[in-house]
Amino acid sequence: MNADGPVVNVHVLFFAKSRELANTPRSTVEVPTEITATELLDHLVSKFGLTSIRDNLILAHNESYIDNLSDRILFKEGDELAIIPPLSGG
Amino acid sequence: MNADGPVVNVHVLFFAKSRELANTPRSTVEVPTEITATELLDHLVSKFGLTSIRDNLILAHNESYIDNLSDRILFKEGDELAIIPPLSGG
Amino acid sequence: MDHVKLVNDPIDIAHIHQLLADEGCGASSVFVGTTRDNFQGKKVLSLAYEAYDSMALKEMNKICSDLRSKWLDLKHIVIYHRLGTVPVCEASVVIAASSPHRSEALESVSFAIDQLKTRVPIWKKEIYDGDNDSEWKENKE
Amino acid sequence: MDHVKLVNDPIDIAHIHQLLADEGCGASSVFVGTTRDNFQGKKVLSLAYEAYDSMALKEMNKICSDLRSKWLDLKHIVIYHRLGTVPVCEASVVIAASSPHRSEALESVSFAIDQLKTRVPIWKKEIYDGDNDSEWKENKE
Repeated sequence: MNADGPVVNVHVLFFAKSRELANTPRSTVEVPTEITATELLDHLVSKFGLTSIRDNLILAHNESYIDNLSDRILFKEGDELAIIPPLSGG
Repeated sequence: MNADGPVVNVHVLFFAKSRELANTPRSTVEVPTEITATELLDHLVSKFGLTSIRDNLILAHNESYIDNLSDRILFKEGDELAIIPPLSGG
Repeated sequence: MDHVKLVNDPIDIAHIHQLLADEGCGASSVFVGTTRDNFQGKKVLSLAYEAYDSMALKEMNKICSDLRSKWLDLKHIVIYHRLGTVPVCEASVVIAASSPHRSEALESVSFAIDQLKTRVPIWKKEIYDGDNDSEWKENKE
Repeated sequence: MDHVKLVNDPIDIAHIHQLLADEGCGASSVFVGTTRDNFQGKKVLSLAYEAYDSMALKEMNKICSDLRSKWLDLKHIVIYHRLGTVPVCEASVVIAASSPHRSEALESVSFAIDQLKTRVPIWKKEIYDGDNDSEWKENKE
């Protein structure tokens, strides 16, 4: 992940299996103000030990799903990012 | 209705509007042991004053609907026949 | 199990949910038909149901058999119809089913209420406010 | 009205039926998801749900909006999901709707449970008997 440009702190939330692997429900992470979802996911997977479940994860930014991993995300200080393993509600 | 041949007594049940027009919930009626549904219906409509609702009536013989007015019905003594106006259950 | 009944008192919906319960079931679907206070702009004062009881029960049981032959995994089925005067907002009919997975419960209940309205010999009479005559209702197809 | 909730206690089904009641409604449809005691031959000892609460409520409310834009006559909608440990045979989710006529209530509820399973950030973990590992479940499409 390229941290040369401007960075902000975002709150990362971990759920279900990702929380068990990361061993925490949340963490504050410094991220570039602009980054593709794939790069971001790769960074978080590596930083928090989520490799075994990487292929099934999606992300939510400020409570909206990121539909395409090729999307560019624009972050502001204090934004919320969630690691979303496959759903099993209902 | 041709009552020259053998006849039996059947119990005729009237429901909803047909009961109000016939002014009774049931009546014992003498019918031929064999008759088409149409002939039977015509006879009952005329005998019990059901002309105003004739076109929407169906019959049930021993708790089974008579699907076709051209069907021949075979009656035994004590059989049950019901006059069925359009349904409105549920 | 099939639970088929004609009742004269208010239908106990919590009881119906209990009839559906089963450790092997992951889904229940419940349809409730309730009485409305209006029809084509006329205010309904009250309405009452009557049935050809023995044949109504026979047809309701046939509906249960039909459901089980189309949806093989259904566990419990409930078809209750109330007769007599039913005040506005109260349940006149409840059709419910439980199954391991949701599609069977949902589809069978929807099918069953359509079947009930076309096959079960039950009639409803509505009494209206004002100068409107009371009417024997007729289910549309 | 839309009634959307995450709860930690047993869901009161009679209360939900009351939320649906309306003199203008002739139909209510209620779907109840309950916990089963088995999965692929393994006995389920217990299971627990967790949620991304704020986003789950947001998605549940979006589902209500979607329902109202597809089925214009819906009156009341209820979406309740229970969190935490849910004993076998108890309700984990209830989705319900009321409307003047039956098709809207029946169709919208069926659509809504499909939507919930694909969009609402809630996860279920099952703990099995014996040597079987516990598992985070995954909804199939």
